Amino acid sequence: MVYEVRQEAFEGPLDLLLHLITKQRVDIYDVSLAEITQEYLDAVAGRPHLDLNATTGFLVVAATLLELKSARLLPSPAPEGADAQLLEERDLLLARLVECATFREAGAWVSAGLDRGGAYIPREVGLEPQLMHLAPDLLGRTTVVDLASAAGLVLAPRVTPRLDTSHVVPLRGSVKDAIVELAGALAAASKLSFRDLCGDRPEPADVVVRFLALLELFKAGAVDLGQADRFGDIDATWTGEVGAEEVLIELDDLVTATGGDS
Amino acid sequence: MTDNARQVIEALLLVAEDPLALGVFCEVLERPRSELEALLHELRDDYHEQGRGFVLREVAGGWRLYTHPDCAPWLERFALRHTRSRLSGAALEVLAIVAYRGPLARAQINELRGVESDGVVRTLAMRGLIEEVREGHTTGGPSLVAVSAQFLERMGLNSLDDLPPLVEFMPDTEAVEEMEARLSPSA
Amino acid sequence: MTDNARQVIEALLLVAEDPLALGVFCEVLERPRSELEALLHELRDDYHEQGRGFVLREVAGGWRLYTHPDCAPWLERFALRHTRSRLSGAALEVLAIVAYRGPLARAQINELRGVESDGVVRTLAMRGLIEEVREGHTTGGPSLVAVSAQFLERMGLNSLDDLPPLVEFMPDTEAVEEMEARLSPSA
Repeated sequence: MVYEVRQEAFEGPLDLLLHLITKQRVDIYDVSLAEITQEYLDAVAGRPHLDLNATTGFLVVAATLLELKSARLLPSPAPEGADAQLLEERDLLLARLVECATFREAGAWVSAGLDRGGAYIPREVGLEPQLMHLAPDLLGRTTVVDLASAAGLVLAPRVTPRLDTSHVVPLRGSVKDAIVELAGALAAASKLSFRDLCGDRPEPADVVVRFLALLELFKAGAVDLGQADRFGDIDATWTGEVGAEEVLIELDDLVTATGGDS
Repeated sequence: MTDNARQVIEALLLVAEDPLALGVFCEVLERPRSELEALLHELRDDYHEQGRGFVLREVAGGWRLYTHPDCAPWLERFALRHTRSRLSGAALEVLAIVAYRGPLARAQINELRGVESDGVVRTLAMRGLIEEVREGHTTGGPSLVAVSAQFLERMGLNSLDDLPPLVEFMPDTEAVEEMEARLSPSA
Repeated sequence: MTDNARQVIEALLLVAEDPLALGVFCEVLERPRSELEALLHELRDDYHEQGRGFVLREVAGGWRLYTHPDCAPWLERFALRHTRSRLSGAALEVLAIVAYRGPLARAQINELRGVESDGVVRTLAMRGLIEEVREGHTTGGPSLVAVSAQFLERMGLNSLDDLPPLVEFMPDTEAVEEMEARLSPSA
């Protein structure tokens, strides 16, 4: 059975539960916690850094599922009382799920309303200059917090609608550039740490590109890699056996061979 | 004199920066509510019939001029600001909860959603869609959140009474029964 | 289609804070100057004949809606008693930008807001909340705006260093999360 448990897609345990139940794909008592855990760990392993919120969120989800499951699996010594309690818990949970589904639906309605309303642009020009002096103090009850909130919103990185180009491999050219750059630096210094190679570029994308470039150089035998301890810095040593040119040619061959879909 | 009242109403609408309550027109014009209300309705219908580029709407407890929605594409070209970023699903859920159950405490929102929602609440507050209100206007009371007048205005609602009944959004009986079956220990 | 152009012209006039040059209408509507100019004249006469509370005037190289002069006494009464004693959203935004990023040029404000803001800047300057300063006190340098001492005093700030750090007020950007999700191989 395939579970689609993507942490970022769910907002807490109720959300996940609602998804599992309404998708009609799984009986929650059949959910394999081991599988969900493994899937989650795989996803986490691929992330550049661990998100504490997502991790704790997952623990809550797992604990909820575990609780439900254990309630079902454990033999109950006093069947009547335990059943009643289980039923009560179930009803409470059901009520919360119905509420959750209701507000999600209401949220969709709000969204449509906001969209519709967005097409009406209000007149907000205000008083004409000759009347301006009559108006009461402009700052009125404006607080520093109002000001900071306005600044936070207007100066925040703007979300612009854009085409999803995730299916296009965007970094290939950059990896090539990085190979040339790293090869040059390593040939000159003969040994450098990965941290040095990344230099003053804290951008995650740059780090990734450089890491990929380093792997290509390693694969081609142009560098030797070493790592003293877990999570420690990576040392790259220039072997002098292969040049950057050859690595690039090899990379091009590889790309051609796999139909450009690496 | 009626003509003049009509003229002043239009002038007031032109300088207003918020929806203007009927009471404001009454005070400025010193005329009875019923007369001014009739004039406002007349103006609204007038603009509509004449196919004007602006519309007069009664929202958030007042009257305000807006551009006609048909003009939105041209205005977007003129003012980029109005291409607003959309709210996340979580934000919309919280907004719905606050609209239907507010004023309520943040903790209650968390409880209803079963997940910590303070970040979303903050974002919505910063966008001016919800705001903090204090129970009974006392200091030291619990801080509650409610939707703002701006939210009502954006939704084109005159007051929260215009919200459709929540029951319309409930999952149907069949879906609930199915959920129930799946939750049953004996399933 | 002429009707529609007329409608869009009215909508543009409604949202504009400054007189709009004929060229702006041409650009937005992609129609010849002569046609749009004729429509503007027609509108102006229209408003006049219908005894509207607003007039369309060609001033300072552009077209803008003004309240009818006959309405002035009522508008004064309105301004004295009913204008809200808080900044409009646009004014607050500009003031916030100038406080946190100033001194800066007007063009930078427009860029940050994604919309032309000269009218708002002028209003704030007129009310003494922001003022022009010159880079390095040289004449001929670019004209920059900064908040005034009066603004600091009114906000109870000793200096701009007392403004709360902006990072606390940034929304939980869905954008950042989305970018992160795209970088993660499991996305």
